[in-house]
Amino acid sequence: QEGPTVFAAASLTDALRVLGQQWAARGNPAPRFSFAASSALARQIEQGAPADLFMSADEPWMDYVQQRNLIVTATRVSPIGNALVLVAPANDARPVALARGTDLLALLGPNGRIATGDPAHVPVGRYAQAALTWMGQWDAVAPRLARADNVRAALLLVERGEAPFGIVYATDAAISPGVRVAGTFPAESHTAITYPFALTRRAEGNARARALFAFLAGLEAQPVWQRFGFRLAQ
Amino acid sequence: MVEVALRHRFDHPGAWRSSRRDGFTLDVAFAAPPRGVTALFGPSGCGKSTILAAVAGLLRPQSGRVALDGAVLLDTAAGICLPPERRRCGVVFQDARLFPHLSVETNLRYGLRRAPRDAEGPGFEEVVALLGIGHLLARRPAGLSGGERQRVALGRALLARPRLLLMDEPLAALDAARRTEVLPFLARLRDAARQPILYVTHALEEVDALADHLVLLEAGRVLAEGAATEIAARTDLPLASRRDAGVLLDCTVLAAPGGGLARLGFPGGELVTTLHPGAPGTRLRVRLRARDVAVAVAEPHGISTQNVLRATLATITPAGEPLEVFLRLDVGPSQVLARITRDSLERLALRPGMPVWALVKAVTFDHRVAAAAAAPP
Amino acid sequence: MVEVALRHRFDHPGAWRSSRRDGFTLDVAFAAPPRGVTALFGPSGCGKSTILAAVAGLLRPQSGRVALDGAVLLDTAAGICLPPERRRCGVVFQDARLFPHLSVETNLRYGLRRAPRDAEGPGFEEVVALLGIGHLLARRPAGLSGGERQRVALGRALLARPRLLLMDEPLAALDAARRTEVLPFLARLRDAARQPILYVTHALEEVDALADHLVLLEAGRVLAEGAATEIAARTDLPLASRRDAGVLLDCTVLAAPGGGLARLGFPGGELVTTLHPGAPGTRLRVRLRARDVAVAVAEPHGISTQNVLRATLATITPAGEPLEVFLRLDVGPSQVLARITRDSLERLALRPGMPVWALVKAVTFDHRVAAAAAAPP
Amino acid sequence: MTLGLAAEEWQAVRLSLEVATRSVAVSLVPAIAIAWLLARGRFPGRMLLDALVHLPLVVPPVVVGWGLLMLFGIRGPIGAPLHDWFGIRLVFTTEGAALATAVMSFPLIVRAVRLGLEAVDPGLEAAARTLGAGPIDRFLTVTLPLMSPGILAGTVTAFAAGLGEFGAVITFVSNIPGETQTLPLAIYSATQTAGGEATAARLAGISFALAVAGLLLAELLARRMHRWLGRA
Amino acid sequence: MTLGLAAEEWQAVRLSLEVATRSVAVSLVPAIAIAWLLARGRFPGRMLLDALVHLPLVVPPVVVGWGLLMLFGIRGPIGAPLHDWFGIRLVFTTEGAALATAVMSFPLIVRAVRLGLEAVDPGLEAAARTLGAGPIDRFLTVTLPLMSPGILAGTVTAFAAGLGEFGAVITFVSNIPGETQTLPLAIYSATQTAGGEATAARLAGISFALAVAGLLLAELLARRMHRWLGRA
Ligand SMILES: Nc1ncnc2c1ncn2[C@@H]1O[C@H](COP(=O)(O)OP(=O)(O)OP(=O)(O)O)[C@@H](O)[C@H]1O
Ligand SMILES: Nc1ncnc2c1ncn2[C@@H]1O[C@H](COP(=O)(O)OP(=O)(O)OP(=O)(O)O)[C@@H](O)[C@H]1O
Ligand SMILES: [Mg+2]
Ligand SMILES: [Mg+2]
Repeated sequence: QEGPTVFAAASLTDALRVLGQQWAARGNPAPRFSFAASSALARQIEQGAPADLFMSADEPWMDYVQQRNLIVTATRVSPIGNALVLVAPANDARPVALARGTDLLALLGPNGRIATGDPAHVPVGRYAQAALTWMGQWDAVAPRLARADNVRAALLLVERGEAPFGIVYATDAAISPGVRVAGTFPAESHTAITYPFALTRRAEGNARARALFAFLAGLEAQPVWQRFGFRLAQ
Repeated sequence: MVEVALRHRFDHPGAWRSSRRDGFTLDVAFAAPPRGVTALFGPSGCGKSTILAAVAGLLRPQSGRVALDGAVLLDTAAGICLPPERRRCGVVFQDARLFPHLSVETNLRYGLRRAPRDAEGPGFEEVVALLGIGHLLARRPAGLSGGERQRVALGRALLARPRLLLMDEPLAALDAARRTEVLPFLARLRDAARQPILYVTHALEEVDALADHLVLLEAGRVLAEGAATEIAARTDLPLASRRDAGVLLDCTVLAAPGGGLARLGFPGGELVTTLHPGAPGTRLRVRLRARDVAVAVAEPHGISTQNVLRATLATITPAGEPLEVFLRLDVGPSQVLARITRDSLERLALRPGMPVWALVKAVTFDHRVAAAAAAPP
Repeated sequence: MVEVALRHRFDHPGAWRSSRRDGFTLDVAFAAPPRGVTALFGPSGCGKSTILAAVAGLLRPQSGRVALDGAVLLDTAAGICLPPERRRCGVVFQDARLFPHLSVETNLRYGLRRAPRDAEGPGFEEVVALLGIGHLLARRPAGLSGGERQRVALGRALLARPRLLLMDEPLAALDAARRTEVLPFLARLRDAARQPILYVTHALEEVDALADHLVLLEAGRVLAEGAATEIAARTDLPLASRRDAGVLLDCTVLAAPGGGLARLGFPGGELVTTLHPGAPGTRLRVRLRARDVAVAVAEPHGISTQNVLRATLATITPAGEPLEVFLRLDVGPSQVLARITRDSLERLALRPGMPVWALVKAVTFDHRVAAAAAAPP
Repeated sequence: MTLGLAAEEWQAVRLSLEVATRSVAVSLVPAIAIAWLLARGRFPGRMLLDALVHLPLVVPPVVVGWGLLMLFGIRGPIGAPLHDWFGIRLVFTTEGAALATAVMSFPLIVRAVRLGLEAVDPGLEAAARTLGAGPIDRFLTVTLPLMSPGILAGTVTAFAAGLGEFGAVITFVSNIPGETQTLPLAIYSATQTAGGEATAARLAGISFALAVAGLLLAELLARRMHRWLGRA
Repeated sequence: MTLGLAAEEWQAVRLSLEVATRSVAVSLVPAIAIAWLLARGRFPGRMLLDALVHLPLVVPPVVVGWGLLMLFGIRGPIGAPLHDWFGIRLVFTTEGAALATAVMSFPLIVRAVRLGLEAVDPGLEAAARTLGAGPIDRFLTVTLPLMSPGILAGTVTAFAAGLGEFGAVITFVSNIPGETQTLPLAIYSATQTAGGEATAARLAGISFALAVAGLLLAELLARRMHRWLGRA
């Protein structure tokens, strides 16, 4: 019995693995996941990928597929969200107040860098850019960014002590033993971090896919999302 | 009948930045008789291999014509140039060129399998027996000695049932011992072959042992062409300046050499030799080197030299070396060359027309070459 | 003095899965005199190159000892094995092995630059002049003919100022014309070299032209060793069964051959020849092939043969061929071999001790080899 | 015997072997043809072809995957007719993974095959001609067997590279377990998981072991081959 | 003359050339040494060394980058002493990008150099020995010049591959414009942006042109070299 295929942003990997098992444990066919960058997934869906559900790490890529009429617009929801945090290596515990005007450059020292996703295309980088701009630090800090390919890579740079700070999602910070949260960016510093889910066009008439979608976006999944540090949408 | 006429030029660009442009021009025309071996003889670099390549179709000459028994293989004027695979010229290369990944037997059968159904020629077993390679069939070429390798190459070419056999110095890569080993097989093949053979060499002993017809080449041109015996007897060619110059005598074995000396008859006389030329009636060609022939104006006695032939001194010609001359001696209808010093010429007051005795030792002949040259009656 | 004693075994695993294990065992010991050329002579595969490689240090034999004027290069018993680069053996390989990326001059200087400061030897210009390669210095090896290449290889080895020169068939890769071209240079080098030379060959004419000392090899063993003239005169060796067997005569030019025949003196007699051996006093070795010597029991007259030497028949020995015998003739203190038929032996009733005349044509000698063999007085 | 691997991970190993094998299988014949053209051909666009063959080496794998997606996606100029007329879909299938892998390893295989071809003595081909073998005949019976060491070397390199191909595959066919999730993609997924380093290292070890096995096998084969060709 | 490229993109081109060049420069000597060991050495671990050299080909580039970070990061067993004693830092630097590129192209360069070495006639080395040249002397004066066609081939392949190296670089040194943002990273960035296709294609075209130029240059050099070695 083939379960529905879920194209999901790589940052949802841990939580979705658990949710998939729960779903299967209820006697449903196990869903198949394809984890990759949201951008790659969006493009693949455009090229006819056999995705039944798309779970993006940011809204613009969901907009991209929606504009191309590849999803069932009515199903689009953003049930979970995340917070943006500044992390530091676990052994270097100094809280940082993240407010307008905080002089991050001074904290970085002469050579230190802030590891985060590439603002050009990685969602976490885009949120980081917005937050730093809000703080008035963007111009100063931009040349000091270590632009990673994805959140985990950015996290790794902090864990290994290469960068004294990193800007990642709260979820990633929570499960990494190597880092400690130095501060959380105020919600108003960036647009809300949300994970849009939608049913794709090809799954429009697929009852199983709809059921899974309902499960993942619904109440039953909420404890798991929370366990992995995601915030629930108000 | 093999008609060959070729013109081709290689340009040698010379070293980098050098403006010197030397090259090599081949310009030859000759005809080989429809049976027997035609030797292309000449020094290294005179164009022998180039001719063979053009006949086989492996090189396309700038202009030329090659015809075999009237069938045109190449005619640049008419725009005809058959590819090698449709020329049916069996080639034996200097370096054997056996297929290393195939067994000896598969190598041998390679051409056979691709020969036209109706092509005539010796069968597989026949060729294997002829060349004495039965014990090698299962082996790989890499394990063969040089001599064995060339024998297999001969067999492979022959089994392709060619209309023409081309051999490019098949013995040159072998040392003296191996050459001696393969030469008799070549001779057997010459006798068994029903097609003409073009044989490239720069070794005189191979010409002696094998060639019926000779094309003498130098620097891309034909110096002389004709029956091997005729060419050998000429003193106006570069051949004559070799120390081993001399006539080729076509002989027939007269007496069976059962323990005794072999008596070879030639038109006009007999030679006693220590050769082992086979049964009476066997035909055999021997080189009688001019330097090995002495002349006497009175019949000598009490001398070990066993062949004392009555002859008439026909002509006296220079012999390349300033101190030496060739004497052309008529021995009946045959001609013999003798190389003597000008000193002796004057001492004995030799003049054309004089009757003389030609002295030839019985031990003077080359056993290896003669053995190969012997053809059954 | 070069002392060589070697034992080495090559195992040939044979074809895959074949249980046949044949191999080759080398077991030789010989000593070469401290000056002059010692030729290692033998058929293909007898182990000549293996010996040279072991002496040069390119092969480590299973056991053996090599010493050069008392200096030990190899002694497996004592655990001594100098690497090739410290043996100072100049090697001339069959295939020249010039460095293709270096000019001729840089090739020549390669060894020179690495030779010890205090090593003696001919200078660069001297060697270049000796070998006639001055016009090649700027060229690349790839553009050279085979003969030129070998001359450069000779120069390179010589300029490394070796204590011993090793040459492995330096002429084998060349055709007859090129061989003739290089042979005189080798002879010059032999005369110029101050160190012993081990010279590997399977060509008798090279032995004739160059060798002072001869080591005769067969199947990995030494058959005979001694002065080249002594070995050549023996009739009990495989050498004697060659058609060109005969003695080597050490001669001195007596008369300047200004337009006339050259008179060569040897102990006990004189030979008149058409050779051009250089000024009177020049020393020269010639091969007098046994088959070119006839004998007479009465002095012959009116014959073109110019050398009629008084001799005494010393011994009669078999000559390999059943119908032939060797006569060993004493010509004064020298010995000459004659090959005649048993038939003539009986006809002339030849017995040891008989006085005879040995007949040798003046044109019988090999000009090329003799030219190379000539050493200045 | 699970070696501590999840079923999904075993699947990735199997799939990787399958993808690497299939990629080598599909690229071998074109690689031989192109190597032949590059080594023997004398035509104007030879250098350009040479450069094109190197293209996948020069641009990042992700871009290759992206290019493939554009070409072979069901809206692409090749993918659309393939899908509409023959019902063939490459994107998001094992076949597609093999295609992406094949494209990426193509320069490596062509290079090795070409070296093998250049080592073939043209004299032997000439000999075959004089024995009556036409072009295809002599290619199959002489050239091909003699260039087999080069083909083997190319196969091994391509196979090894195929086991590690990541960027082009994930971009072209996505990361679907059992379908397109090869070992490198599984490794990637593991690194995206908290504490996945151990899994990633284990999977990388398996990758390495497979490659070593392939190299060993190739070495043995090469020896046998050299003996077969009498070059031992 | 901007060819419609932003300054940042020009920087990426320059940086790519620099990284590819430096990566070839650092890997050439070790590659020659290892090729020599693999071709000539007779030691027990030869097969293992061969496999290790192939490792970067076999595992995904991201894993290589991750491994490099573990080793050469400032907490890594090599990176820590480098940083503490010599003040050398590889992560986030151009040098680091070159290192990652070098590691990735190492198997390619070793393979080509090894083929070049195997084509050297040992007889010429023996000749050099008899002329008094010791091991290093003859390696430098004979072996090295004669294997130069293989070295050239390896250099070109490595250079081309270096222009395209992505996964290992971005993981090890991340993407810092002007420091580590090479062409492939710029291309990748562009492809990950909706509507970035044109930029990506333009940058890929530049990449391709650079590689073609490199190949052409190499072809010319190779011809000259073959003439120099008398193999023309
Ligand atoms: N492909 C070629 N390009 C340029 N020159 C060539 C080529 N092939 C042969 N030549 C030249 O043509 C001339 C004749 O060569 P060919 O091989 O026919 O001589 P050959 O008589 O067979 O000599 P050998 O006895 O040495 O084999 C030589 O000067 C050679 O350098
Ligand atoms: N490396 C080797 N491994 C196995 N056998 C060898 C090796 N080198 C030489 N042989 C064998 O040793 C024997 C002697 O070889 P060698 O090369 O010394 O002969 P050679 O007298 O120089 O012959 P040629 O005149 O043909 O050069 C041959 O049977 C040869 O096959
Ligand atoms: Mg030729
Ligand atoms: Mg030898």
